[in-house]
Amino acid sequence: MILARFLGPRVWLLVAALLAAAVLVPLSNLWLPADHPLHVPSHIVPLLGKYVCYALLALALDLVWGHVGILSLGHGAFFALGGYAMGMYLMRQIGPRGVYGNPVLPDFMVFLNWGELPWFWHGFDQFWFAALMVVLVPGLLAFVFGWFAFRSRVTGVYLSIITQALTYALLLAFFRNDMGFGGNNGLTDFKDILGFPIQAGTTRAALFAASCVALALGVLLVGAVTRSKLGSLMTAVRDAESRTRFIGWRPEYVKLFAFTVSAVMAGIAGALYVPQVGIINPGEFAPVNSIEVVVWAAIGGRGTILGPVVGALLVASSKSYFTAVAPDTWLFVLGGLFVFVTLFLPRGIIGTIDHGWTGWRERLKASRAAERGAGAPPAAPPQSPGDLPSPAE
Amino acid sequence: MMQQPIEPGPAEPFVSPHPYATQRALERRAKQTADGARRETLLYLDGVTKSFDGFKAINKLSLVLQKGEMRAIIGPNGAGKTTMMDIITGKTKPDSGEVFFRGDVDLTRHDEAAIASLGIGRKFQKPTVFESLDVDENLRLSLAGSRSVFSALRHKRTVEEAAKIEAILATTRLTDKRHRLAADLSHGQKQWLEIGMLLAQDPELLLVDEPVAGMTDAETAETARLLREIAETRSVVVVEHDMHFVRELGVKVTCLHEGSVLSEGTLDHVSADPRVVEVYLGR
Amino acid sequence: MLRQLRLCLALLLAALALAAPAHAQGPDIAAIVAKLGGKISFPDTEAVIAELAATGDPAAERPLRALAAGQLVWRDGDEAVFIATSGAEPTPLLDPVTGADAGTAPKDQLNKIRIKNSIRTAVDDALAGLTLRADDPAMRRRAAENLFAAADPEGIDVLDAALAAETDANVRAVMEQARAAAILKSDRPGADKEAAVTTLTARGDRPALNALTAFAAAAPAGEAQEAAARGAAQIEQTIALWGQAQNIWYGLSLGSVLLLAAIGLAITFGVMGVINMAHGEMVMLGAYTTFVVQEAIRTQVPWLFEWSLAIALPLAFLVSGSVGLVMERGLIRFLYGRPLETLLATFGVSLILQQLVRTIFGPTNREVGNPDWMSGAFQFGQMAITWNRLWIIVFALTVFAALLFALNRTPMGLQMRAVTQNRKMASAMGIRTPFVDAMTFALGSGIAGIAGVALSQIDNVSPDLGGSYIIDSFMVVVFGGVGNLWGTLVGAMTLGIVNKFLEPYAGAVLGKIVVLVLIILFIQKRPRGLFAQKGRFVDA
Amino acid sequence: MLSATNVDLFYGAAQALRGVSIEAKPGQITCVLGRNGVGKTSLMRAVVGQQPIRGGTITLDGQDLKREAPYARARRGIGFVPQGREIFPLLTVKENLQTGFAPLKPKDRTIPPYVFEMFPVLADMLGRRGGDLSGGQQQQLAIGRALVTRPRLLVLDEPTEGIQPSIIKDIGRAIRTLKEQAGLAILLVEQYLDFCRELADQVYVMDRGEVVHAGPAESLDDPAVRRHLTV
Amino acid sequence: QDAAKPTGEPIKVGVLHSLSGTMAISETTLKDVMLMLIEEQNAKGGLLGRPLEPVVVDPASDWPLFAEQMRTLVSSDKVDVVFCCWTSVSRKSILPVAEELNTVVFYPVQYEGEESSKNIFYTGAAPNQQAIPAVDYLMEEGVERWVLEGTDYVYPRTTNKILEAYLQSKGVAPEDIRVNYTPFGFSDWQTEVAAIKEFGSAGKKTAVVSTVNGDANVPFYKELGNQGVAATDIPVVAFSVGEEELAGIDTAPLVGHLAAWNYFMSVDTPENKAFIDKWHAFIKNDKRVTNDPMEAHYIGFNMWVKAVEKAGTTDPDAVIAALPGIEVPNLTGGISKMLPNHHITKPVLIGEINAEGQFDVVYETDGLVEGDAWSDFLPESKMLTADWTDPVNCGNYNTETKTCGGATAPATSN
Ligand SMILES: Nc1ncnc2c1ncn2[C@@H]1O[C@H](COP(=O)(O)OP(=O)(O)OP(=O)(O)O)[C@@H](O)[C@H]1O
Ligand SMILES: Nc1ncnc2c1ncn2[C@@H]1O[C@H](COP(=O)(O)OP(=O)(O)OP(=O)(O)O)[C@@H](O)[C@H]1O
Ligand SMILES: NC(N)=O
Ligand SMILES: [Mg+2]
Ligand SMILES: [Mg+2]
Repeated sequence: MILARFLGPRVWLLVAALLAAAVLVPLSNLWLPADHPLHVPSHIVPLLGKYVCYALLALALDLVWGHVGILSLGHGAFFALGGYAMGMYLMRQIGPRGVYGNPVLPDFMVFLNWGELPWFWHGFDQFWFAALMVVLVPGLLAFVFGWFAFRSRVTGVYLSIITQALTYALLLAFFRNDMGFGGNNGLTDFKDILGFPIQAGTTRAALFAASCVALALGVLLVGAVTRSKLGSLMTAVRDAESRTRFIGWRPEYVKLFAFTVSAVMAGIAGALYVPQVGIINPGEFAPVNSIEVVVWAAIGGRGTILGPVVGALLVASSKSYFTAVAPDTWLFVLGGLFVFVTLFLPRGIIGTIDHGWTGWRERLKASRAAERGAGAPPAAPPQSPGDLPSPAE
Repeated sequence: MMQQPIEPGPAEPFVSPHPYATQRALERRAKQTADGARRETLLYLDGVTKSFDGFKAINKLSLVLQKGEMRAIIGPNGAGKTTMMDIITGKTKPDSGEVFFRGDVDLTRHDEAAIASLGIGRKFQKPTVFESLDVDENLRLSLAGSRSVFSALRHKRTVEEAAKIEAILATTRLTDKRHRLAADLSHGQKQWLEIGMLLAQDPELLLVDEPVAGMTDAETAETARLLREIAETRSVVVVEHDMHFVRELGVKVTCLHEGSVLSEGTLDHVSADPRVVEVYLGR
Repeated sequence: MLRQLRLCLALLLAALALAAPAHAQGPDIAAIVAKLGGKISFPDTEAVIAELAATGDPAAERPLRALAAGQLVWRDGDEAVFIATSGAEPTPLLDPVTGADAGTAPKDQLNKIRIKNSIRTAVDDALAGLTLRADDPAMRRRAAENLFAAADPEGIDVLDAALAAETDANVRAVMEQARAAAILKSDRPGADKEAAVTTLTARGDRPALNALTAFAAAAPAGEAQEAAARGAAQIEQTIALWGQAQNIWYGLSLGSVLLLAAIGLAITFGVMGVINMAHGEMVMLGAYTTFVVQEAIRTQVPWLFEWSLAIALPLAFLVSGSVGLVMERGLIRFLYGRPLETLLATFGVSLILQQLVRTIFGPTNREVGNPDWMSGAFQFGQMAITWNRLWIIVFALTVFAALLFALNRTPMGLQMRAVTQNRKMASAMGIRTPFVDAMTFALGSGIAGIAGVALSQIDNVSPDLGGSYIIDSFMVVVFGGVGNLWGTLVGAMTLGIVNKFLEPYAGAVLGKIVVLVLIILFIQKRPRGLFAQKGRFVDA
Repeated sequence: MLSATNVDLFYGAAQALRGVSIEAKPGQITCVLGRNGVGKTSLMRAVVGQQPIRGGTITLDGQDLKREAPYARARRGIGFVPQGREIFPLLTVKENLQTGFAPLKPKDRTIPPYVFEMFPVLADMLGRRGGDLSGGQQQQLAIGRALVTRPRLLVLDEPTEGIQPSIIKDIGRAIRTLKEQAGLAILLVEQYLDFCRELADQVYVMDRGEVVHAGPAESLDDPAVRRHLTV
Repeated sequence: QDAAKPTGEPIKVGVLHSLSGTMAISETTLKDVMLMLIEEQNAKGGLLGRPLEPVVVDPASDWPLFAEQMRTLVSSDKVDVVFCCWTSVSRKSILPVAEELNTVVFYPVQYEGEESSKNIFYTGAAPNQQAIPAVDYLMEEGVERWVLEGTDYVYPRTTNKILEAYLQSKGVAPEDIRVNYTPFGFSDWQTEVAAIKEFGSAGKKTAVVSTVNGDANVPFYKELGNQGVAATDIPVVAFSVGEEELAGIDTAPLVGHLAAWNYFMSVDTPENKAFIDKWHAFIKNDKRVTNDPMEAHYIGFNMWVKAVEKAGTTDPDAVIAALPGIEVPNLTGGISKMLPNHHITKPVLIGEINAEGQFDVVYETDGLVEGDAWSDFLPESKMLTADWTDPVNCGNYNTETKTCGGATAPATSN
């Protein structure tokens, strides 16, 4: 298959693994007896689903950061917006089963005196509409934001900081109870999704499978984009944005494309995340959450497709694990991991493996060619691509 | 209401009793004559001025390039040669003055990408290439063709494309560096790669800023030959300090000084100009 | 309401007292004070206070003050009342009326006489009557202010009497104002009221405005009423004007806090290009250094407390600077040329530092005290200026100026800038780049540390201290224009002032959102910040 | 003064220098020539310490420089004018020049007047940011800056690139003066053959990372040597 | 007494409090107090003869992580009870999990009410156990003008809404009420404090009712002190400021400002003295303070112990059934009782800040006040009650329609 060669074996391996997980995990959870060694316990399924959503978010971020060099410190915002769109649907599904029994208004509106449903809540009782909004709201926000920012040639840290300002402003806005999104408490206590009880094992399994499929599609998409000529163009934009203009490209559109696609991916990740964790609240907009996403991508290896996925899975699961087994010291462990990776795996886990492999092959060739070399010099790690130009440059 | 007394303007093209009508008509006529001449040109700069924090880098510069012409630009360091190219390619907006391409395209109203798409290509004084792409990809991105994002996404490699790149690689002697990252090239090799990118872009007007800096004499001669060949079908503006090279090009020379034209003509004519000797060539 | 009644009573009695000068021996103070012994209810306590006030005897002042200060105690058994100024074991006791030494008692035999706000107020009011004749002008003035607030026509006579005896011009003025306020509420003739209106208009503050407005609204139309309305309008105008000044002041002081928080980052990030997520933790370390210094001072050399901040400053610089130095040598230096990786690494460091501090000092707030010169406020026109804010502004500007000088006027500063612009070339010029790098980062961190000393005066000292400033700091540096110290200054002040002008209209939450949106929009207009680095090299 | 023997230099796996040996003596101009990409710049980087070498030795006054950082070499008297100018873009012209004070004793911290004599434009533009200068002006600044450090060995990598003819002549004269009056050792990479022939006492021609010819300036007219310089 | 050493399979107690992030400042203490109580219980012979084993995790002030760890604690660690949370959002986050997995949860912090879950036992104050009595007290003291100052989230919003309705029902004019919200972690209080001063200068006695949360309080009080807002002029009564928060401030300028709680460290009872001594011994620092949520956990833990003993098992259904009606002594000299609505009875105390950073109690309700899940001052909830005992067995029973509202209908176990 041409496509197979085009995308490279690793992408296909990853996609295959994800699809296998999408099938095997639910099967094992639902069919294998609880004491079977391969049984995946019920409480693990949504946990895995959450990591997969995080991985999709990291992949989305990496599309803009790793490939186009836009360090977005506000990707959590798109994730959260997708999540809220889904959350609003789930809230509307509660219907008259809320504590006040109001058939239309969610509980928090009832007890904060909202007379009627605000206009922006209309339509969310329909799944198709909510699904559309999951894509549209983050996508549109990214498009509009990007349209202005990229055309104004806001780049580098300036762009990073305004993306941070964006998510921070949304954080504050969603905190406000007057906004009509449940304030700090957010949306929670969901009952069912598409008519299926949200707490049922089968629903969970299905959501997990859906997350895996979404991630697989995301991987395919990013793989296809980056392997195309657009991929080279993205790299060119990342390296020397202004130079691309002089050969006729419009880097702002390249960025806008990547940014919007990435925001949509993040929104979908958020939408799948919410029913699995059972709550969406403004905390998801917190700037530090977005920074964590950057950290996942960096840990795994920027611009490697596999890297962000691995990074998100690794860091998120370590966080789950260490906050439970080492509640007093897990920050040391996680902080130490970040420091360790930067120092010893300068390209992230996957990036270092990749580089180590090609580097090793080249060194092998070279050492055969030249027998004279004595004592390897401490080769300074070459400037990695996509770095922000330090302000002094 | 009338604010100023009517000036007894030139009576002849009296258009209407309105005080400004005549003035306007005159202006329009003057413009038309200028436009008429302009329309024949490929590149037309008139009265261009650009200052940075009060320093006039370009000062009422006027320069005309005919279609199919190659022009060499010389001039002291800081004369404004690179700034002039910045203005033509849209990198810098002039404070005042006209910059027209193909007669009626006002370049000051277009941005860099639009200008490049119009068919103006540029090689920078300091070689700038896409460092984390390999040589091949650098050229491929520069190849003429659609510049839309979606066409780039759908783009498929073709045989013609490959052939073209092959030819450029041969011309620039980078064939064996084809899959090297551009970052790993030496200074001179980057110069060549940039020339290659310019060839790939295949523009109507080439602006080349110091193409032979850092090249050996033999390479210099080779570059001159290449440019002459290009100039058969394209227009070229070359900036160089290497007089041997300029001589080999054998074209009209313009010498800039302090942002305006100091002298223009054949190389012999220009280099005989005492002012050029004074500020540029030295004794 | 209650208070008004109580004050009336006190005044009435005080008037009597004033009329009948000191030699008239009233009821026995000591006997009244003794009634406070034993478990008594709050209303009973208030009755005792009223009784004390009614004596008009200045000797009542001591027990009243002690009561309000919570120093009055009674002893188990005989229920005798004393003043206990310390909680030592055994506790030394003083006679509540004479202040004479009254021996000691074991701590657990003493019971504090319970008080609450209304008791304090009652004491204040009682003292107001008593202290109109106090020796201390400040006290008389406070008493007069109290009467001004009460604005009770019954008090006019008292004030007249007091005015007759008053020599201090300032106190006189306040007494006259109090009298004027009272007159407006009385049924005195119109001329008196006009004069009162003039006096109050001259006072020109909000209480005066309230008095005038109330009068203008209630009084029948007439000269005085019109004058009051005019006076009120005039005061309102001045107050509005001062309100703007006050807003600017708040803005500057918020700006100076932002400046302090950001200025270290202006070096590590702005100059060096390190995305230093641990910057906030450097600030936090500075604040904790202040805490440790104050603890040491409290336990070892309490008289040095007023100097605690001065001592903490260099130490905070050293502590944060050294941590910065270690960070640079151990981590950052491997990352030059890879600025984005510094985000990852410093984020890790910030987590570690936070948890370290949490482990060492506990997760809760630690108390950092304000020295006296950092406490309280003074009045400047109609503006209240708090000392701590004033000092923080002065301090922030001083730090800024020093840094500006260091960077732009010293050889080391030149080397720092050269190294961060082109490390390789700087080395080739003979600049010891590792040393300069380390020093630059340590300087930025050290400055963050001394910012922590200042911030400890107005904010929580907790492990999260840094986290709450990091976003604002980046915002300020970027808004001002990376790499430009002036940008950081102007950026911080602009954001501070804009914020403070928005806050009264939009509220704090919406105000902040609006500021963020404005930043986003502003960056569209100026993609490289307020003080953009211009020039051809920028995107060449 | 400077001598490099059998220097090997690698970029990752790619070898850029193979057993290169050269020597630069005080009061002499040593010129290195060669086509694009043969390793001239790499050799200069090795000399000033910007690129570690894997084999061979580089000594200054007989002392091995292997463990010396670039700044230490600068303090020993190596002045460097790199290819590509490497101006500090945000520093003013004056500040760019002052960066050369680093290795000097406080009392020596002045800009030698001949810098401005040679490059009058620098005197006119002292307050302008280095990054704003034109290419040729930057090149002049780079040379001036290296001279501020009062080097004993001046390493120049294509110093005439982008400079107008009259100033190239000035630079030639200045280099000669420096060599003759101050007794500097000058190591010069140059593509501009005439310039080289006019100035050089000793020339090295490189090809593919190796020195293929060493000899006096006149030997450049030898067709066998010329062969290495043609395409 | 010398109890038998507990043996057998340990009973696991989940302790779900943030030990890092913004809430660590408050919640870490609660974790410690739980460890102390468990240790003490084990010394007393454990529970049902079995040892208690704490399972501590750190949800890191990350709300979804609360839900995740709740699930892990129950499903994987098999804990029998969870002592959890501080903020309302964290409680909301774990609530569906607790109901799904049928876990017994104790929540120790004052909150906004309007909730009752079969699985959650609210040992902190409902609004009627804190806010209303505090306002009553101030009205007694002659306050006529009110500033309701809060952090912008659900607890202050709801509390203020209840208070507004309540004040207006008491004849306070709307223009005498000023409501203002600030963001979490707000630190620049200059404008706000000045506005309060101005609002208070209108000639009527003014008070501030503060529902300002956690971190924002220290700068708030520092600014109050510096701008010279004295308690005798404009008293501030806070619902979220306890001894722990005051530990970070020099309280000298704040003497007389108030707080309303159900417990103060300064309360002079033998139980409290014993508790404080144990706490100091356990934490090895006799400067550490105690506070209201700690007492709530103390009560909650003892209630749970009693209920398990009564039920003879840790089975959730049995324990949930056993809890209502359980009475245990609180630390202020009374006996608190678990009510059928899963709230408890508590005394309401009002204290004034003193110079030592403690509170002097100036008012105390006559008896204990019953926690009311559904406020009587909100139109949409005044007809709702919660009663988890038969025959009602419903968290939001509508007394008008005599039906049990939607969500919290008796869980059908699956
Ligand atoms: N952004 C700027 N700010 C200040 N001065 C500038 C700026 N850009 C250019 N200049 C000045 O304008 C003049 C013209 O520069 P330009 O680069 O066009 O010269 P040039 O003719 O290309 O010189 P060279 O032959 O050295 O390349 C120079 O003196 C330069 O210092
Ligand atoms: N940073 C680098 N990484 C990898 N390879 C490099 C690097 N710099 C140079 N090279 C390679 O090393 C070889 C020698 O380069 P060098 O820059 O020394 O050549 P040069 O003789 O100075 O050429 P020029 O005349 O073009 O400046 C070239 O083939 C180049 O591709
Ligand atoms: N429940 C609270 N105080 O958040
Ligand atoms: Mg130029
Ligand atoms: Mg070179």
